[in-house]
Amino acid sequence: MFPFCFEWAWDIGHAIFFGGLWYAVSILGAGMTYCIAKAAYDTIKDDGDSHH
Amino acid sequence: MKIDRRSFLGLGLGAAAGIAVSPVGVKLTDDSSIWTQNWPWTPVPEDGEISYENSVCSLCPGSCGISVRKIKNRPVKIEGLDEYPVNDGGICLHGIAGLQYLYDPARVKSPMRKNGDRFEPISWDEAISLVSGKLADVRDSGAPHTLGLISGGAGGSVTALFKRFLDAFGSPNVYAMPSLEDNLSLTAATLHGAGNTIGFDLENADLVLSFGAGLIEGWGSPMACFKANSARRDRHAKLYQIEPRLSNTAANADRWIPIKPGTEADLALGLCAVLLKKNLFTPGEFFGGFNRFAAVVQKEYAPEKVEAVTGVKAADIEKLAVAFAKAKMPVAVPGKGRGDHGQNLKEFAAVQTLNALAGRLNKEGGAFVMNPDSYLAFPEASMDDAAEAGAGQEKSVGSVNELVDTLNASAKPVLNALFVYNANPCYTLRDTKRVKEAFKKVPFVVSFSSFMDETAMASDVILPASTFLERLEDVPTGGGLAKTVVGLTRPMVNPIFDTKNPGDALILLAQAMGGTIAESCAWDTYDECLEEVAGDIWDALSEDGYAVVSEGAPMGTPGTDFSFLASNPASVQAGGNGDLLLVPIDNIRLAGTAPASTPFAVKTVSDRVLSGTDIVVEINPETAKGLKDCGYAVLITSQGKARVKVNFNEGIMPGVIGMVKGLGHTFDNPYVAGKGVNVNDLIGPVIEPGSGMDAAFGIKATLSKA
Amino acid sequence: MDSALIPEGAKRCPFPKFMLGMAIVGAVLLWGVYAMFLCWFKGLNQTNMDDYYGFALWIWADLAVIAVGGGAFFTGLLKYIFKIDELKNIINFAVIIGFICYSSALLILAIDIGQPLRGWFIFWHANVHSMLTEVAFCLSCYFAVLTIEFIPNILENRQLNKVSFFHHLAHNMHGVMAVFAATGAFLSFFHQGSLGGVAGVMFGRPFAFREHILIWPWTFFLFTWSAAAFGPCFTLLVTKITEAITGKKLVSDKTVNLLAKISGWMITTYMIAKIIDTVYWAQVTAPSMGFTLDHFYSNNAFYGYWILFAEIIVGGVVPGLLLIFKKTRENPIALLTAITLGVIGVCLNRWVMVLQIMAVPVMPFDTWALYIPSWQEVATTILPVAYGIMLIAVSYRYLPVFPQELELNKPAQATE
Amino acid sequence: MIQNTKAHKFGMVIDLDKCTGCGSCMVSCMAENNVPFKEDESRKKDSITWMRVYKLTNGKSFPDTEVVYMPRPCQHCSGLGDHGHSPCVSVCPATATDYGYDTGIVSQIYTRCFGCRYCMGACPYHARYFNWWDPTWPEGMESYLSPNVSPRMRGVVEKCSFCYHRYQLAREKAYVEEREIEENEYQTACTTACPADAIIFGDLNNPAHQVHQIVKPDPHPDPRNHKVVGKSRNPKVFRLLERLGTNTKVYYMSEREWVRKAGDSYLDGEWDEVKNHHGSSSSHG
Repeated sequence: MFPFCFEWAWDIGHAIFFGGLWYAVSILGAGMTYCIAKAAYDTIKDDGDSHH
Repeated sequence: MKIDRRSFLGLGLGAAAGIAVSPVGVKLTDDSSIWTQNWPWTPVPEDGEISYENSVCSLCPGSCGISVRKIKNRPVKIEGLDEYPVNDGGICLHGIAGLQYLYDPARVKSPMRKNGDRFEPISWDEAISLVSGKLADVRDSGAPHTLGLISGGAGGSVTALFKRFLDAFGSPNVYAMPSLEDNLSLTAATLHGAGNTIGFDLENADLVLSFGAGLIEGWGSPMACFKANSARRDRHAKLYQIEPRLSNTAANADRWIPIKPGTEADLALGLCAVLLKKNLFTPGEFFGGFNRFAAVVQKEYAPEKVEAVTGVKAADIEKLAVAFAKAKMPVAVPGKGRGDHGQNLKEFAAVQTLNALAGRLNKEGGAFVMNPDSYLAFPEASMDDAAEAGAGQEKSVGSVNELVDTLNASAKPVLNALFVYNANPCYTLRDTKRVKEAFKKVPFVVSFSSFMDETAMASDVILPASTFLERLEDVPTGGGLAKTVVGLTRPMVNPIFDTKNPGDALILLAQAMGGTIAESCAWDTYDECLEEVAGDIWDALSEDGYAVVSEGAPMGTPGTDFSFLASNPASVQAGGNGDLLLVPIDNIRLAGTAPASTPFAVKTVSDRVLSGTDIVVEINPETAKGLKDCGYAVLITSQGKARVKVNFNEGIMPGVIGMVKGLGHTFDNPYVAGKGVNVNDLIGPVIEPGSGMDAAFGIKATLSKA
Repeated sequence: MDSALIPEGAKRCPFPKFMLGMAIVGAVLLWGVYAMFLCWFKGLNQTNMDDYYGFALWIWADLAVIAVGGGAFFTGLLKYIFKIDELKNIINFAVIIGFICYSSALLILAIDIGQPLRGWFIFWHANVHSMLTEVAFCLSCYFAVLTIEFIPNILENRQLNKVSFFHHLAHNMHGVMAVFAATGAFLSFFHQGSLGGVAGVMFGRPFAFREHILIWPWTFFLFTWSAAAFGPCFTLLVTKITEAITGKKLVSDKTVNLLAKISGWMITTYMIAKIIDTVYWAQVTAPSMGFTLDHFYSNNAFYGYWILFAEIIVGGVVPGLLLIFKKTRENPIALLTAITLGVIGVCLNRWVMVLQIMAVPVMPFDTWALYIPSWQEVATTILPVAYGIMLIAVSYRYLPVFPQELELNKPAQATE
Repeated sequence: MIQNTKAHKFGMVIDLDKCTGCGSCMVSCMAENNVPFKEDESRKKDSITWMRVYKLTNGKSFPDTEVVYMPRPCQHCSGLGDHGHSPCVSVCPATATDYGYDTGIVSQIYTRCFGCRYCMGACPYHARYFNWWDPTWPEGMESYLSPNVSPRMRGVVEKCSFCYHRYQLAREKAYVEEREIEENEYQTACTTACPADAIIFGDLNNPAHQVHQIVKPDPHPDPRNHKVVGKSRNPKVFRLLERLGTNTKVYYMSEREWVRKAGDSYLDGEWDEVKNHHGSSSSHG
């Protein structure tokens, strides 16, 4: 799973498999982070507005 | 501050995130895999220095050399001992599994006394005084000859010590369980004069004509036979197997000659007839009415007649006889299966006569008529009047089977006390009900068993024996081997439980009895006794672990007495009634006699032999009307009935039912006992007149849908 | 009583009635949970699996639910990537069904393995050459995707949506849903495929083995294809069942027919590929290993040619044809028959690719091995069904799952 | 991974004409490898026997019936094209079973296995066994367990290892004495136990070893089936399910044609064309 697990090898198999995997995982991570961050931002913005 | 929904929510999310990123989860996950790798109930064997020690296995008369691997003096594995004169590295599964006997759930852990119908542990002192007391009574009652002994596995100084004890006590009533060894001695005595036995030089024979001898089913000295049989191919020697069933031996043989069960003697005599008729025999020192014999066999055992009886084609009989006569180094071997139970003297004699006529006596690759003068040198036993009187007495009967019948027959006890050593007659002898009855007729039975087996349970006191891994003992090779090797069984570990070498138990008894009996057994320990009586071979034993007593063809050619066969004794017929014939099968993976099999051995048994707790019997599909393969059926003989499963086997003669020996034990060992039925419950003995052998090769039976 | 949680204007059965229903299904669920704990604490000796049947009922259930759960990724793909907007009316429900199927699959795997506490080794010590590794990774990742796709629907609950943060979160997630859907489709393609690969790569098992393209056996593509083809059938079937139970029309016929049509064409094309694969395997692959087709379908008490026929014709060709023709597709009975047969067909295919593989003897002297699951296996297999029913019930009751519900049931509203 | 020139390739040849079906190999294996036992071991489909002896018959009826016993340890497949991708190793998701390129032995790491049983499904020889139960021994009996092989825990797969621990011991000894290990130094428990001397074990890569001399493995792919490598050039020797391309390292030997035929599946008439074909070299001319 990680380069420091001993069965890890820098071969084509690992490159493709984990390349694809980490790619997908990072997209999901990034996407969710964006949504949550944006939601938090919007929420605070609303507050600002509501004080007027 | 006021906690409104939003900040509460914030806290919640924060906490969740915090735990998520903290190492707690990772740590627990990591630990979990470690827990699963050392459950407390998964044993972790202690490591240490590896060492090997040699000994000899005494589980069967084979007496194979073994090498025991130890870790810090803890035995962990038994293996065959290379270059040992009997087995040269080969070893059977029972020997390998030997360590399981040490911790067998059914082991007798200390001396026991029967109280009502259950046993209670007692100390050795109690046990010895109890037994010696009882024996004293028997002796003082003026009937010392009413002490009996039933022992299994002839030979060895422990058995000899038992006999010596009975001599000094004043009883001739020593009985041995049926064994190939004894059957061969009786045959030799009948044909070649008393004191002899017969060995078969399988290692060198170029044609082995086996009359059902299970050479790879545990016949004789099993591993020696395995080795000889396996070397056969490289020597371009042949094995012809005459048997109603395609046993492993038959399957491994160069030729399988199916024959109707129990007619082996007829075929052997038929072959003799051909040899005589075609004048293919080698004249020798034949007496006791050789001509009468020649006339009788050629008249009564002409090929056509024999074909009618045995089912072997007359033409094949002639060819076979010629092939046997023409072979360079042929030998004929008797003893169906393991050659112990269900045998008859007529067959043994007929087969050995075949060897005699072919001029194979005391020839390389032939049949050796050996005179194994005992290597044991006991000092003169000191006898008092009672002993002298007893020694004069005649044995009550000839064989152990006759003994059982006599015990049952007579109203007043024939025996007042009985020793049972290294035998399990209540399981092994035919019609076990009859045997258990007989044991009830004996007021005081002392068992020297290591395990709480059927016979131990039928006894009044148990003086538990240490197993072969816990004691010192000399073990000579038994039945049918062309050489005599005495091996030394050495203790590989101190007794696990409160048990003793039966020799030591006997010496303690003798001391307790006092008088001449004590004088006759005046040793402190059995080990000391062995060292003395083993005499000139002791050095060899203690240094090499074994001593070869006799080897190679004996000098000269012995005479052959034909009077027994010339009288044309009747062939034994199967008893009971039914359209089928039930025959017991010897299976190398199951012990048929004492001790019972190990869990490992039972584990290897095919599901076509044992299925759950059901025994599976073999029949030819042709015979199986209305029955289903693997289906249930009811097997009925005059002795009893059993629910069995059926295994269609093309390799068994139509009309015959094959049932394996060694199952149906009833003692307390869930891995071995309570599985299947004991074939000896279903077969009754048929005593052959004269020899006293239980000649029941099978019994008539019926098999019907359950 | 719980009206505050029920979507605006929607009509739901009385709370007690709802709870009664839940209690009944819950009982079944508990039975399954009990069996599950038996398997965890006493070990897999609770099952009737043996060394011939290392893969059995559970693995079939696993493959089956994932296959029928394929509706989620495929509908998502069509909706978000191919912009077939009509499908927005059923996408929520498709996602929920997918969520149920995949969570069940993961649970079943957790029960099935001999050392559940070591389950994570499949990730940590991953062997990239094993199809099962691929399955594990894609499965869990795609489950994450489904969760992400499910969350907005949950947040749209009347009360939750009042929380400004949740409101925004839901809104933003909708905004980038296409990205998630795309990733989901990518992951699904691979785990559906690798599930097929699990069987196809077993070159020691002539019944399972198939020719390869690069590292992928035919079964890899067939599984993905069949999941995409039959998944929507299951989505539709469950929709129909839900409509029957609630007595409401929840999805417009337009949407249903559209999805049915797509499914129909997918099934038909899949069946063509499947038939080619079967013929090639029967005529070339298996014979090259010394096996005739007869060997796989004779000399045993259960597996005969009937199962091949049932899978390919009854559960494949028939529903395919029924769905591609407008006339039959728009006939309610024919439609229902088609989607039902389709679901059965794909489940049968997964059964064959798991259990029949184990049953067929390979060594010439070996024998057919048949097996009957223990009650523990059956209970743990029914467990997800009960769980699914409950989750659907709760979601339907408290979440705006069906956008068209209100408009389709106007008259009912009016009478109130 | 590259196979270095000095790599061993341990294998076995079993003479089925000598095998007596006595079961010594089975028990020797159990005793050597701490294999557990249950009260009922007659259900062979959940009975752990790394070495199992099958009974084959020629299917003829009495009295022409013939029987032969076939011991079946793990076949230690080298996999398609001999690249070490044996059916089980290639499918194990957690690298719990591995192919030793220096020995040709397929190992099993019990503490790594999480019990998915995929390897068992992939193995056509049923050489792999699952611990459905916790291994337990009758009171006291665990004192005979050997420290050289760790007892397994419930829920993991186990199988024959060609007594790998014996190889390790021999190798250490040889290493200390700065020499190669001798043929007789590393022998499996079943080999040493066999009273019929039916099992011969050694290094298939070493021409000096008996197993090599009997098998005469063909290093080239079989021209008839390129998945197959290491086919025996000895007409009496065959492998189990050789056509699948598992490339096992356990060879069998018999004089009897029906026995050799029973080792694989053949379409009608196929046997007669292949029975006299033994590896590429022998097929030339």
